[in-house]
Amino acid sequence: MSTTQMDPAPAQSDDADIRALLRNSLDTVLARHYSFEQRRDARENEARESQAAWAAYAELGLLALTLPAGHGGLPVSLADLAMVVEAMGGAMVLEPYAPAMVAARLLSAAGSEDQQAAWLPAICRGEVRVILAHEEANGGYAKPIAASATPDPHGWRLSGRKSAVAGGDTADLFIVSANTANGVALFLVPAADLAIRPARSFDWTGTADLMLDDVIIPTSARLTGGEAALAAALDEAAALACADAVGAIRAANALTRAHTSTRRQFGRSLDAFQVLQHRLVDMTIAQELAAPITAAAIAACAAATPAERARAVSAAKVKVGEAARYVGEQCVQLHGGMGLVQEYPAAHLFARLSLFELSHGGRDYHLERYAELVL
Amino acid sequence: MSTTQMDPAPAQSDDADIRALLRNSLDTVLARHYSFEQRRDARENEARESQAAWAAYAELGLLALTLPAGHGGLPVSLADLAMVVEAMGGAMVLEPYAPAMVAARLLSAAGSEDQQAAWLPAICRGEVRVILAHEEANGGYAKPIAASATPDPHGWRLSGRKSAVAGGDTADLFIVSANTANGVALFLVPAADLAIRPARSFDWTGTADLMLDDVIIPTSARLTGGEAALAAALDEAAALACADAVGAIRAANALTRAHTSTRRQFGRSLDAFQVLQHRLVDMTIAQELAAPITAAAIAACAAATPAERARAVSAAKVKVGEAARYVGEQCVQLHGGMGLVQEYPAAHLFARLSLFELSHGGRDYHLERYAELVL
Amino acid sequence: MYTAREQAFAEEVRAFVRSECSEDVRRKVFEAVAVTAQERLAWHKALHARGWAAPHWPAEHGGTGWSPVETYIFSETLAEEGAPDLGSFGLKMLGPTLMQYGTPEQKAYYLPRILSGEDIWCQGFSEPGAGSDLASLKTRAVLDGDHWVVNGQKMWTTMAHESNMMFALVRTDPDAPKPQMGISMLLIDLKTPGVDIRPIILLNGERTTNEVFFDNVRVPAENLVGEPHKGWTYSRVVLGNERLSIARIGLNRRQLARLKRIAAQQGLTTSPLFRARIAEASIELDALEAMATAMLDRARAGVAPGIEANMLKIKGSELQQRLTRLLVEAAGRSAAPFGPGAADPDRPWLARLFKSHFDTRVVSIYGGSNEIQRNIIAKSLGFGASR
Amino acid sequence: MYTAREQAFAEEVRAFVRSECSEDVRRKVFEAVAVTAQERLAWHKALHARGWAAPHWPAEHGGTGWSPVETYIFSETLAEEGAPDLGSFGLKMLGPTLMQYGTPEQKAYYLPRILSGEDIWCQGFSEPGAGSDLASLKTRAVLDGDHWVVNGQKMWTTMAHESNMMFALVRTDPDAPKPQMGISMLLIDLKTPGVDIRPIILLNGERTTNEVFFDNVRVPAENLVGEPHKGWTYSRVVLGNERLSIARIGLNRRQLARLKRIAAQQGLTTSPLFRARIAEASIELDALEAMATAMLDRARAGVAPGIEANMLKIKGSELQQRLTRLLVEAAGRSAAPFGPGAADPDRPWLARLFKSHFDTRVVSIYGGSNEIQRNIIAKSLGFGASR
Repeated sequence: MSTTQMDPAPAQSDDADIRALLRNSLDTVLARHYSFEQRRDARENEARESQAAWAAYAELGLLALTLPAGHGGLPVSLADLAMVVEAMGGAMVLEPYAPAMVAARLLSAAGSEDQQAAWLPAICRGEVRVILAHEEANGGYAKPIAASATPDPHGWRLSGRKSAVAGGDTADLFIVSANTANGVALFLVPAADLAIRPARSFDWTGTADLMLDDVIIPTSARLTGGEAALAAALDEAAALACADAVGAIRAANALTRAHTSTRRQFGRSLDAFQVLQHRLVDMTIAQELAAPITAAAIAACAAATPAERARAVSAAKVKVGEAARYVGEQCVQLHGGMGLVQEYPAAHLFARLSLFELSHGGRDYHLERYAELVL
Repeated sequence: MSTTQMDPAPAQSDDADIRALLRNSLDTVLARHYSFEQRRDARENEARESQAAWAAYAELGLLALTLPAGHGGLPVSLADLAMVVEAMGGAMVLEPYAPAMVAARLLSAAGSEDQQAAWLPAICRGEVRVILAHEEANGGYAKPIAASATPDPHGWRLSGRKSAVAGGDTADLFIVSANTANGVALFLVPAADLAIRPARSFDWTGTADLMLDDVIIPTSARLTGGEAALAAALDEAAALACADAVGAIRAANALTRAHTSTRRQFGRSLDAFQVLQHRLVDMTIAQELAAPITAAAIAACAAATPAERARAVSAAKVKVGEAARYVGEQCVQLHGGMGLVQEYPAAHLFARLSLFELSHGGRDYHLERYAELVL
Repeated sequence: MYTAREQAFAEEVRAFVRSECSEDVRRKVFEAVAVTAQERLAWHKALHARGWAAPHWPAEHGGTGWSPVETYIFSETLAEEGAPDLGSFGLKMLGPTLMQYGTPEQKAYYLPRILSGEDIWCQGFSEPGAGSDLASLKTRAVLDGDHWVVNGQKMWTTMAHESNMMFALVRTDPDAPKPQMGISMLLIDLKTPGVDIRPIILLNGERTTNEVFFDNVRVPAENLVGEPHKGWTYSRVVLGNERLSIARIGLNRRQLARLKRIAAQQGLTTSPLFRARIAEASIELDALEAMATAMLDRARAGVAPGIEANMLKIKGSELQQRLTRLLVEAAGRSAAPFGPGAADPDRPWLARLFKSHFDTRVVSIYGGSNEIQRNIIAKSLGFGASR
Repeated sequence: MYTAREQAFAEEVRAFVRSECSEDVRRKVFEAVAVTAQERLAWHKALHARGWAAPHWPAEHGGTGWSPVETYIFSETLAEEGAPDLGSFGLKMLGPTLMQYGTPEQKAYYLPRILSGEDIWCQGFSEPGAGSDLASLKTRAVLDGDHWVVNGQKMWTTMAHESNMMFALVRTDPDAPKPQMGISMLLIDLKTPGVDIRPIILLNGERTTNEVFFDNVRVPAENLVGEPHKGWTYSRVVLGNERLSIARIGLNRRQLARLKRIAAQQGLTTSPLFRARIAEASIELDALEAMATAMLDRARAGVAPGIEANMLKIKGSELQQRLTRLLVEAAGRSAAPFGPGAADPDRPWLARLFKSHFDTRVVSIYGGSNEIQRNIIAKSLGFGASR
């Protein structure tokens, strides 16, 4: 028996009404801004994302979810936020919604009252986009980081590199993790102060490498919270990424079912072949296992001890990773050539699910962390 | 490209005529002594094996294969011996044929001329059964062994335990590995001098634990060869076990195909269902991959450097292990309840293949050894 | 996953098992040693005395009136604590079926006897040529006056030799337009002349299942359940029960704990590869538990389990097999010596590992093989239905 | 696996590649960078000059007269050494088919042009509704005087945009009793009016495949291969060629070497779990190589490859996919930035890993998907044939 208590419900919301309301507005905005064709057009116009979409998220209050009411936030539960992220995963949105929400939540958890007051209202309004820059090269998800912060007459001097930061290409503000003499600390750094190498990821979302070449920042840029807050944010980021992947898995399954029920071979629909029927069943089972363990990880992020949280998140990352791999690969396989082309969603879902597997620590990292916790 | 040169053929034989001859006599003796019913009867009469069968092996010269002609042996190639072992695996013979041959070969490789002259002729005639006792408890296949040999006024004093020694219950003579001050050495010890706890393995073959409680043996009992000869023997034992498993895999596939082609469900033979057809195909592929990599391991045991031999044997053990697991499990699964009963071969094949996986080092041991050699 | 109230309830159940089920018996269960019929009956009577023999039954029939969730907690806690399984045939399969379709006389007579353990039931469905494809069964029953005369053979009749009663499917109308339409369900006293129970011995030497032959066995007409020729429908109901516990979470938790214990004894908890294998299995169990919890949530809201129960059956059985395979792998070749007398006195549990490994092969076969489960799910999701 | 003589031959081939194929091009192949049509042609001409453009062809047609084993060694050594692939359509698929079924004029005209690289061929088999199920193809050809008039659409026509010729399956008898009986094979000059080649862009932005539309395209009657309506049979022959190299051992060895290199750069060769994954993939490759060797042994004895070639196709393609997945896993999230300009200057290979991962998804789809391969094997082994 897991010791995680999902009940009683978190004080703020978890309220069926709010959820239904959210879900409705979300469906509206995604329908308006995220048809597959619109997504392609946004991409082809060399915009990496739709500016209109981000504004619409702000308008609907999606950028304020779970943030403190005193700073313009809407204090719903993390599960509500996860529901939004899942829907965005299904629509394969290009904007870094989940990363921005993780960073905003980290700011509200680890920032001083002044720092929160300075940034959160603009974040909630969609005017400032904040992103956590933590991971470094060599796939070093949570390894000891190399970036350092040393005291300087004017404040702090940052050096090092941050690698493949999701949403880093369009961020206005970064929270940067760096080693100090007293452990890892977090710093607020405006994007304008940094050398940034923006790029497109293979799933079309934006990313960037950050070059911290002796950047000087004021003392006031340091967040109050440090290592513990960072650990919580990394786990939240992984759990929300699982929610995004669950959305993409559902979409991939729906797409594959639709294809196999209409496409005919040897005089029968593809889904009339027993081997493909069982494949589709296994894809469905993968989805039905991925969704609840993601919910458990989200619940643990909201309410559990750090060790319980780490265990639940690593379990979800491993299990959703398996599902992402299997469903992503089979979605392509069962589509045949059509599964590979740019003009059709299958390959895009495969790419998004592949990138999910590589992000927030791979399978081996989470297996080892989990083993450490249960053995 | 593997660097293993299977060609030119080993000097002694590898001769198609000898092979055909061997194969014929073998089929005859197995047909005479190893129907499934005879195997069961032998077992039910509380004999762990058929004495008649061992005598027949001796008569046919099977117990002399690959051993030096000067001591009563028949110098055919290791591949010929592997062919015999494979057939015995298919018939699920209960006698420890392969273990006895490995030990006899070790004696011929590591024994002095006197030791060979003293024992090999009787071994070839089937009068003395020799078995290598090496593995110790905790699944320690090739770990540093705990058994020790210390000099004693009368020769050597052996202490320690040997665990689950295949064929140890019916051996007349053991080759025991033990640590000395100068590394691992090998000792010839008559079974009568040891405390033995015989048992039946779950696949009905015989096994024994040996208690070496300060056994005193003469100086002359020590073999000339030591660690290198032991390593070669352990690799040979693993490679021949792969051959035995390939035989059992072939038998399991044949049995499953026969069953699924006759058993009917919902008005069709089981093998008319596409899912089961693909399952049977994958079982066949597993077999077709297991057989050649076993042949490569046998060839490496005959002719390669120790490192090449280790790599080839570990590769075979891993790959045949996968095949053994998959085919063994699916043989039971596709038979349904009939796959579990004592009166039918399926469960016996499953048991034999399960024991193969556990013996001669498990998957992890061989993966790690292989990685050490290629990385 | 439990509310505070549910947690308190689980603790009450746990305390009861620890005080009322002998330590000896529980240790047997933990170590996968077979429990005797007597030991099982003693535990049955202890539960009965507490009113907990059939918690999933409605109160009017001697059940507890518990919710599906409480029933789930109860059975999983029992499994975790090593209480022996009472068997499903009477309590979980026949009982609820009789409540729904039995005559008032059948209910009044049989239900209390199931509850008390006075009758022990077995299930006579499978036949030599009818396993997953029950509709092809051949055992016939012909009405002769006020008796049905039964001839034929059942197979894979688990525990028939420890039972006194069987509920059986028999063909009562050989001319029905579809094979499944001519089948009825009969309650058969196994002491009736003409019944011959013969053991089926499994590879491990155990007799847990049987062949049962019927040679002109006369069964009173009133022993037919419900209406004639509707046995097929009833059998679907019988097999559909016990769905909430189908993933065997408690049992799997127990096996996982056993695996960790043995891995530690074998020095394997420092092996990176073996640690990863344990972690994978444990994560799979967490995922199954999360899925089962979601099913419970729906059960709390009154939604009966659908195909997610079939999914849990598939994955739960696969996990049982994975865990018992890891058990033998942890032991390595030391797991070879088998059966009574073969045990290493220092590590007696070694000689029982293969039994667990072997026994779990059946869980992907019985109750509808995993292949059949996937067919059912595919059909239910409408695959291949568009022409 | 090679005899001494074969080993010496392999070394001769290796030396030739190293001296005649530009280092630049070979590096591109090693790093999975696309080779240009010009670069490929230059290598083609170098091989042709040496007489090695079509080693598997008989000497009378400009081949080498090598044994199947030598041909195998040749192609695997080329793959190991990073020589660009010349493409199969002309050299491996159409060429041997023409030798067997072509008219003397077709042989005399086309074979030398294939050999020299003057004609570059593509294959027009698949259509929007006919992929694995070729018999349902719809493109029609009607005889009008001494020309066939072709109308319809081909799809997934790999490299059509870099080819000047296509061998296509077209329906010439719409009333044939079975759909596969009314099909013929036509040789079509892609510059003929009415041919419209449109790109299919894959997710990675590459154009490797196309749609080809035919609008009243007039093809000379003498361009029909063999007999009319026998195209189905010829297509089986076309697809059956290239069977000895089907496991792609050389390509997989190259990818494995790349994986080890990148794992070392990423510091992963000390990770026990990643080491085990590399070992598993390497062992799989050893096993495939052993199986391919056994097939070669049979080829030496004159036995043509049977269903073991289908098995090698399945396992070889699965291994390609496993290796390229491990490549991206070794890089982790650093493999995210993609395409030209995205590369980390210190590790430019990072931005190409996903391309390899993505590209190999197709190898279990084309040339008969792995599902179709299993169907073929099942049929060949007689599964389901007993009624």
